[in-house]
Amino acid sequence: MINLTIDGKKIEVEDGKTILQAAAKNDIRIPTLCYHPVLEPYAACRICVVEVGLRGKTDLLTACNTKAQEGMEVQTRSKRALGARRMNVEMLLARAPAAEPIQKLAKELGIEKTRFAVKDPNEKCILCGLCVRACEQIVGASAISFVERGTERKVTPPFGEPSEACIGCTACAYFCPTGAITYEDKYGRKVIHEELHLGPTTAIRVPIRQAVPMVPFIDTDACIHFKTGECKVCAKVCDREAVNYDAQDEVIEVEAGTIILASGFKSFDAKRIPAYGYGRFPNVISALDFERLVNASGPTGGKIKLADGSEPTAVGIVHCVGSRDENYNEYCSRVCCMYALKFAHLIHEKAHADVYNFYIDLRCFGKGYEEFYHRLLKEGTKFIRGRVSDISDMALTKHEEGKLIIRVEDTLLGMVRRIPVDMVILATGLEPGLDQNQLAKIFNISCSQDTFFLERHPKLAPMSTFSDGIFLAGTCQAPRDIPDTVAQAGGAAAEALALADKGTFALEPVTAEINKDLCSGCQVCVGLCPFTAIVYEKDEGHSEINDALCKGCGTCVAACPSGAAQQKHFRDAQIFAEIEGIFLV
Amino acid sequence: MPKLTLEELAKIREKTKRLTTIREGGEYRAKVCVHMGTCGIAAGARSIMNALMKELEERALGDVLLTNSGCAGLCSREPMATVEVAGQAPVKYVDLTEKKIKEIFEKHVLGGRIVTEYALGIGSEKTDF
Amino acid sequence: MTEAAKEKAFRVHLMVCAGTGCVSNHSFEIKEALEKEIKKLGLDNEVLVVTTGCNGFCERGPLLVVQPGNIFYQQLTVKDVPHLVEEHLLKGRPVKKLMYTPPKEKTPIPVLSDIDFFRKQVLIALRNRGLIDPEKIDEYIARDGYVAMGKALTQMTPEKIIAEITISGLRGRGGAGFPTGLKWQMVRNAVSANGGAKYLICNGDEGDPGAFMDRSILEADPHSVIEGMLIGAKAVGATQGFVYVRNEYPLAIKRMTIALEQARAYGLLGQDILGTGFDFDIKIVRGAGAFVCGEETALIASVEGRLGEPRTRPPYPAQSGLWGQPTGINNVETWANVPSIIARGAKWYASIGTPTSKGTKVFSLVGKINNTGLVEVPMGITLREIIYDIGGGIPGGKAFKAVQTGGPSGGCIPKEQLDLPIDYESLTQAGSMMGSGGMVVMDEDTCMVDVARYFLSFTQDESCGKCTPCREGTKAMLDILTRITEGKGTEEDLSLLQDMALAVKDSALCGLGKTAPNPVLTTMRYFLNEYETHIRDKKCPAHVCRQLNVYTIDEERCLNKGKGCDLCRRNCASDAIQGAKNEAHRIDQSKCIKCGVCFDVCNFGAVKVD
Amino acid sequence: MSNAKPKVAFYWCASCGGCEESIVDLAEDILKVVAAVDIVFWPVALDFKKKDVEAMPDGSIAVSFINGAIRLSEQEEMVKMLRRKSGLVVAHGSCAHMGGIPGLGNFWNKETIFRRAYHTTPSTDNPDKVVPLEKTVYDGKELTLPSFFDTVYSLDQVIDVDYYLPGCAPPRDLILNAVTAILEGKLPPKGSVLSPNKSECDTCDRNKTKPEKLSIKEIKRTWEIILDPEKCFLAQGVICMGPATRDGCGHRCINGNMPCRGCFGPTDQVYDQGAKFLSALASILDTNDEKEMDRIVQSIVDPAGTFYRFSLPKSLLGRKRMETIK
Amino acid sequence: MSNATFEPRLVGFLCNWCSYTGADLAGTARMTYAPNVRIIRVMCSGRVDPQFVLKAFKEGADGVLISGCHLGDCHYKEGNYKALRRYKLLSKMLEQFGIEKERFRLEWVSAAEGIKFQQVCNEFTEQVRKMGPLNLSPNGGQHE
Repeated sequence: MINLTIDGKKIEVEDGKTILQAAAKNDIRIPTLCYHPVLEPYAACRICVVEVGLRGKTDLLTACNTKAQEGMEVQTRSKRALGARRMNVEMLLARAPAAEPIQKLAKELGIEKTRFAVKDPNEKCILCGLCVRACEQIVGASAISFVERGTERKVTPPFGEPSEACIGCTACAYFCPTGAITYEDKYGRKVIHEELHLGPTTAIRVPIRQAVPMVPFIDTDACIHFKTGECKVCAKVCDREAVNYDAQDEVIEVEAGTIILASGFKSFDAKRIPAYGYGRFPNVISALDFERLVNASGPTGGKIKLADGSEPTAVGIVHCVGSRDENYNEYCSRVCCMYALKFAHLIHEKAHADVYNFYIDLRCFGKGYEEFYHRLLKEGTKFIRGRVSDISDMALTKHEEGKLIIRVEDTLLGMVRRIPVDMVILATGLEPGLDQNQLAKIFNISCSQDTFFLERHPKLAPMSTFSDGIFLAGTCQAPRDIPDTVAQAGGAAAEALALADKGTFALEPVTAEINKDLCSGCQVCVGLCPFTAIVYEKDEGHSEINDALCKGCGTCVAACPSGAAQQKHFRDAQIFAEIEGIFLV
Repeated sequence: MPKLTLEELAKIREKTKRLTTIREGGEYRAKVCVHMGTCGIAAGARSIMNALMKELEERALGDVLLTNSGCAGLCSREPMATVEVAGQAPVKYVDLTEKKIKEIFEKHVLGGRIVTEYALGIGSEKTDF
Repeated sequence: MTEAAKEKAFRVHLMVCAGTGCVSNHSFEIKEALEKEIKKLGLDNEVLVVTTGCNGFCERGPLLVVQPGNIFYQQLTVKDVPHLVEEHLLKGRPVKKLMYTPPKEKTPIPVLSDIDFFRKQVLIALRNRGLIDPEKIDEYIARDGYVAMGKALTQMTPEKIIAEITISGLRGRGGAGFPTGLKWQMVRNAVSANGGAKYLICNGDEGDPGAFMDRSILEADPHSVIEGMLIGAKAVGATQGFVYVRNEYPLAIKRMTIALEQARAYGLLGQDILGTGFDFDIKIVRGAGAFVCGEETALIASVEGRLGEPRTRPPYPAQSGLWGQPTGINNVETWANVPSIIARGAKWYASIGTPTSKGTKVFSLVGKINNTGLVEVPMGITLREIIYDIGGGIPGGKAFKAVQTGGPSGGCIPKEQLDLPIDYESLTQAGSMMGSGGMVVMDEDTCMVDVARYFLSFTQDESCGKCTPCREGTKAMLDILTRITEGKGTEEDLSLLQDMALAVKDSALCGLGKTAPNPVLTTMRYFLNEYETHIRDKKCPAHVCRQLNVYTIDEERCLNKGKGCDLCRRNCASDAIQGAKNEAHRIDQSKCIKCGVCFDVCNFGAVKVD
Repeated sequence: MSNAKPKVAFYWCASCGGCEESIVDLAEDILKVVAAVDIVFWPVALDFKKKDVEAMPDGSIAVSFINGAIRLSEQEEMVKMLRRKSGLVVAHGSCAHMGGIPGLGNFWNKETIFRRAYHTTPSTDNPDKVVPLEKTVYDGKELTLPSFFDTVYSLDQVIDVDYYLPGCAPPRDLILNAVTAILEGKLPPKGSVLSPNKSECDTCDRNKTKPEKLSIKEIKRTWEIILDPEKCFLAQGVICMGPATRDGCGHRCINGNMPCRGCFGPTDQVYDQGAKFLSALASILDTNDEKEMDRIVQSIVDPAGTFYRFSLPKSLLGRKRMETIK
Repeated sequence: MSNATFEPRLVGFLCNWCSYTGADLAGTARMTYAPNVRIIRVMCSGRVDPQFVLKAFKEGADGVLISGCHLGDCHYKEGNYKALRRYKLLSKMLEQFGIEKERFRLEWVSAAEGIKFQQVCNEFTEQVRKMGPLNLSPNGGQHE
C-alpha cells in the first residue's frame, strides 16, 4: 500500500494505482477528457494535470497515467494546476466549440468565452483519441487513426475512404464523448423500417422482451471479442463477474422413445420478387415486418408509421406473395388471406387509413372466417381482385407523387389500375425450413417434393412418418394455420403418448439372420452392415447378426455367397416364388 | 570475405595507414620535393619523380613525403630535388638522373647521409608565405 | 578508382569535400574535373582524389584540401580545376587566389590548420573529418578505427565499459544531456520482457532547422557511429541496433548503408564478432522527417511502424522501449564520441570541458555570421569565442544582437551574455538549452518578435497534435505573435502570451511541447522592449515586420540624385507611387501594401523606411 | 457269392477323363472296391459293349457313376439307358454335376463352335471346309455320327440324378466315402451333393488372415502380383470363388497357391453360383464413387466366364441368348 | 410379333422407403403409368440379389428395374451404393449373356417422386417395347 496526500487528504491506495484512481476512490474529482477506464491512459488532453510534490520537487503531471508513489503530495486545484487546466480547456473550446463536454468543463472552470480564434463553430472533435484507441484496443481492428500533424490532426479511416478493416461495430461513435463521430447506413439515411429486421442492438442482450429466462446472452456473431479477441468491456464493468466468454453451446443428449417434429416454417423472402420492391422501398414491408411494427413492444410502440415516422393514409396489402405462383411455390400457404384481413382490420383501427387488399381468391374457409371478411367489408376495406404486377415510385400524375404505386389488373373490372398508397404490406407465404432436408436425413424420414416433411399417409396417418415413433406437427409438414396446427399437434402428442404408454414397440420384423450351420465365416457380410450388427465369431468360425441392431435392409443377405444369411419375410425362396408368381398371370 | 580477428584488423590498419599517412601532416622520416617548373620538366624531372614513386612503392614506405614545387630558380641545373630529413635542414640536389636520385634516396632519405657529390647546398630560400 | 589503386601509394591526396553542403555546390563535378585533368597531365599514378565527409567549413564550399601540406582551397569551380592541377600538382605552385582570405584581411591563408575557423576546434566526434573516405572502411581502420571496439570486446567487461563512460562524464548530445553511462546502466539493469532482446537505437532524426551535426557525422564518419554502438551493445547486452535516419538525408543513408555492408563483410557486425562470441547487427530505419520523431518515444513508435507520436515517460525506453524491450537510445554525436573515450580513456575525455559538461560539442553555426559551418568545440568555450574567433564575426560590420541555441525549442541569448561559457547548465539558466547543437546568430537587423514567430511557426507545424497544449497552444501563440508583427497586438496579448507560454511549458506531454515556448519566453525576457514597440508604437525597430513599415520617398534626394528615375513607380504593384521622370516621387500611404519593392529597387537611397 | 455283390457301372460323357482317372487314383483302395462290387460296365477300362448293358434287366445295376456333361445325342441315349438299368445314378465330377468346363460352350452354339473348331483355329488345315455331318453316304452306305447339341447340359438336366460327387475331379476321399455309404446303405436324402454344405472358407487356412473389414480396392489377376502363400486371396485383390463354392475339395488349388475356381459348385441354399459370387464381390468393392466403380468393374475381365467356369449349364440363365450369337 | 402390340413384361424391385413409397404416391395421386412393371417390394435396393434379376429374366421378364433411394438418402445409410456396385458388375455380365444393358435399369426414385416413378415406368416400358421380347433361350434351356 502506498500513502500519499491529495488536496491535503491522507490517502492509502494499492501499489500500481494512478493518482486519478486514488482520487476517484476518495471522491476527489479530477476532470478528464481523453481518459476512459477500459482504455490505456493516453495523457493527451492534459486536463487532468495536477501539481505533484515529491522529494522536494514539484511538477505538473497528468493524473490519469501517473502512478501514485509513497509520499506524493498532490494538489488537484492548485493555482498552477488550475492555470494550466483552464488554459487547455480554453484552447479546446476554441478548437471544438460545439463539444458539449468542453462547454460544460469551461463553465465549471469559469471560462465564459475563449480568447482564441475559433476555426469552425460546429466542430465537435476534441482529438481525445478515445475512438482510435477503442478501435485498436477494444475492437482490435485499427480501422481509424489520426492523420496529419498539429492542428491539422484528425481522425479518419485510411485515406479517408471507407475501410475494409472497419467491422462496422460503431464502437468509435460509442466512445466519442462529444458526438463528433457519425456513421451512415448503406443508404445514408435513417430508416425506421430497416430497423425492423435486426435493428441496432447490442451484442449482449436479452433475446426478446418476453424471454424466459430473462437473462442476457452474448451474441457471438456480433460480439467484438469473438471477432477480434479484444474488447472484454462487459467483463470489465460487471462487478458480479458474471460474464463468461468460455461458455460453449452444449450438446445435450436426451433419450426418448418417441419424437415429435415441429420444426416450423420459413417466411417467403419477398426480395425474390424484385418487381415488388421489397428492400428497395422502405415502405414496402413484409407481413413479419408489419407484425413487429404493430407490436406494442416493437420499435414504434405499436404505432403504424412510415419510414419517415409519419402515419400512412393509404395502405395496400398484396396477397399470395410467393404462394400460388408457379415461379415460386405452387401451393397455397393457407394462412395469408386471414392474416391479411387481420392487418386490414388493425390498420383501420390504429391508423384510420384506407386499406386495399389485392387478392386472387379470398380463402376464408371454416368457422368464423367468412364472417370476419364481411365485417371488413363493412369497415370499408377495399378488395381488388387481381394479381399485382409491380410496385414503383414513378408517379404519372400529381396525386401519385411521393406515393408507392401498385399496378394491378382488376379482373372484375377488366382493366389495369394504378393505386397510389403510402405503405405496402406483402402477405408472404410459408416455406419449409431451410434445413428441412438435413433434418429428414437425421430422423430417417422423407420430404415431399415441396420439401415439407412427408407424412406416412395423407389421410390414414397424417402425423406419422415412415420411421416408427417419429411424428409430425405443424408447418414442417404442410402450411397450416394455428388452429390446424394445434389440432395436429394434439394428434401427434396422442400418438406419441400411446406409444409411450405401451412402453415397447415391435422391432423391425424383417431382420436378417445367419444360419450358423451353413455359414463358413467368409466375412463378406461383416463389413457391409451399416449398423455393425454383424460380428464374426472367430472361435466358432461363423458370423452372427445382432437382432437388436439389425434394421433389416438385407444387404448382407444379398451379398452372402453361400446363402447362409437370409432375411425374414424376404427370403430368397420367397422372392423367387414372388417372381415366379408374377409370371403366372 | 573471412571474418576478421584482432590481428587481421591490425594488419589492415598498418597497410592502409601507410597509404594514407600523408594526409595527416604528422611525422615524416623525410620529405622529398622535386622541382617541377617548366624548366625542370623539360630537363627530365618527370623521370626523377617516377623513379622516386617507384622507390616508395617498392620499399613500401609510408613516411616519406614526396612533393613537387615550381621552378627553384636554377634552371640550368635542373632536374633538381630537395631532400629534407626530419629535424634536419633541407638539402638541394642538382643535375639529377634516375641513377643519382636512387642513390640519394638510399643514402640520404633512408640512411641520413647527405650525398655531397650531387648536392648543391643546404637550407631553403625564404618565401613570402 | 580501380581496385589496384586501393593498394597503391600516391604522393598527393586531394581531399575533396563530399558533405551535403559541398555536394550541393557541385563538389562531385569538381572531383570529376580533377580526375580528368590529372589523367590528362599523366599524374594519375601520383595523385589520388579522395572524397571525404563534411569538412565543416560549409560556407566556403566546395572545398579541397591538398595533402601533404594541408593546403586549403575553397569556393572552387570547374573552371579553376585545370589551372589548379597544372600549377599545384604539376608545377608545385599552390594557387593563392583559390585560398581562403579571412574577412577584413588581404592575404590568403594557405594552410588549413592556420585558419581560425579550424584552429580553435577540438575534434573528437569529428576526428576523421576530411581525412578519410567515408565509403572505405580500411581508411577508418587506418585511423585506429575499431581499436576501441576490439578493446571493449576482448579486454573489458560490460561493467568496466559503463564505468568508463560514466567517469568520462559523457552526456547525451541530443539535447537533454542525460548522463550516457547512467542510461546504459539502466538498460543493462532492465530485465527484458519475455526473455526478449535488448535494443540500441541511434537517433539520427535531426530536425532542427539549420542544424546538420548528425548528418555530417553520418556522412563523414559512419563507422564511428557503428563502433560506438558496438561498444554500447557490449555494455548493455543488446543484440540488435537501429539507426534512425530521416529520409531527407539520402547521402547519409547511402554512406551508412555502405558502412554497414563493409563492417558486416569484415565480420565486425553480425555473429561472433572478432571471434569473441559477441553478436550484434544494425539496421537502418528511415524516418519520414517528422520533427517530433526526434523525441525518443515518438521515434520508437515510428520504428515500430506506428504513428510517430510521443507517450508519457516513465517508463523510459531504457526500461520499456522498442517493442516493450529495454532500449538504449542515443544521439549520433553521442555514439561517435564513444570509441574515442574507450580508446583514449575516460580521464582524457573528462579533462576536456567544464566540471559538469565534459568533452566537446558540435555546433552548426549559421545565421548572420561570416563562417557558416560545422564546428566542434570543447565545452566551456564562450559564445564570443565561437562567434567571433571561429565564426569570424558578423558580416557587413553589423552589430551582434543575439544567438539562438538549441534549435527551435531553444532560446535567444542576448549580447550581454556573450561571455557565457557553453555547457548544459548555463544555457538552461539563460533560458535556452544545449539542444542538439543548432546555433543561429542574429544581428541588429533581426526582429526578435519575428524570430519568436518564426520558431513557433516551425514547432507549431511540427507538433504531432497529440496533446492539447502543444497542438492548440503553439497555434494560439503563433496567432498572437503574428498579430503583433502585423501591428494588431494589444497589451493583453503580452500577458496572454506569457500565461500561455508558461501553461504550455508546464503541461505539454513531451519535450517538443515543453520547450516550444522557449523562443517566446526568452525573447520576452531579453527583448521585451521590442514587443512593446511593436504593440505600442506599431513599429518594428529592425524593419523586418513589413506590415509595420512606413515607406516614404525623400523627394529631394529622389529628384537631385536620381532625377526621378521612375523605377519605383514602374515596379509598384499597387500603383501607390505618383510621379514621373524628372519629378520627385511620392507614396500614397493609403494605397501602399508595404511590399518594399520601391525600397529594394531604388538605386539612390531615396526610399526610406520607418 | 459273386452274385451277392452289387453291380456297379462307370460311364463318361463330355469330359476330359480326369474323373475316370480319379477312380484309378484310389490306388490300392480300388482293390477294396473291386472286392466289394461287380463292375459291369466301364468303357475306359473294361471291354463291355452297349448291348451287354442293354441286355441287363432294368434296375439291375446297383449304382452308375456317370461323369461328363451331355453334349451329344449318343451321350443322352447312353445315360438314359443307364438310368433305366440302375438303382442309383451318381453324377460324378463337375461336368456331370453342373456342366463343368464343357459347359462354357453355352456361350456359343453348334454353328459357332464348328466354325471355330473346323475352320478358324490357326492349326486347322481344312481347305474344303469339311464339317462333321450326322449322316454321310460313303461307298453307298450311310454312315452316322451322333448329333451335336447347341447347348451343353448337366446330367440332371437329362436324367434323374440321385447323388452328386462334386469336383474337377472329385477327390479321393469323397469318392471313397460315397462308395462306402452306398455299400453300407447309409445314404443321405436323394439329390444330396456328397460334400459339406458350407463354403470353402470354413476350412481354409487363409480365412483367418482376412482383415476385419474385407474390402477390395483393386482387382488383380494371378499373374499380376506375387501371391502371398498365406494370405486370403480376396484380401490380396485376387478373385477367389471360395466363399461361393462348397467345401470338401481339400483346397488342392489353394494349397498350390492358386485361388478357387469354383468346381465344387454352390451350396444348397444358392440358386446360382455365379450371381451369388458376383453379388459378394461387388459388395466388397471399396468405393462409393461411381467413376471408381466403373474403373474397377472394367478391370474384371470376363466376369461370366470367371464366375460360371464350372456351372454355366446349371445356372439360372443356363446359356447365352441364342439369337445374339453370331 | 409387331412391337406395337408387344407388351413387355418388366419386373421392378423397389425399395420400401423411397421408390415403393414413390410408386404409392404415384398411385394415390392417380397418375397413370404403364402397367407393365410388376413390382416386388424389398426393404432396400441393397437387398436385391443378382440372383433375383437372373431369376426374373429366366422367368420371362423382358426387362428388370431396380429402384432405390437417391444416393446419400438411403434409409439404411448406404444400401443403395451396394446396389449400384452390383448393378454395374451385373450389367456388364448380362451383356456376356446377350442381355442388353437397356433391359436392366437402376433408378433412384425418392418417396416424393411419384412423377419420376411414373416417368421411369413409362420410359422403360417404351424402351423395352422398342427392343422387342427377350426370348431368352428357345431351345437353350431345359432339354426338351
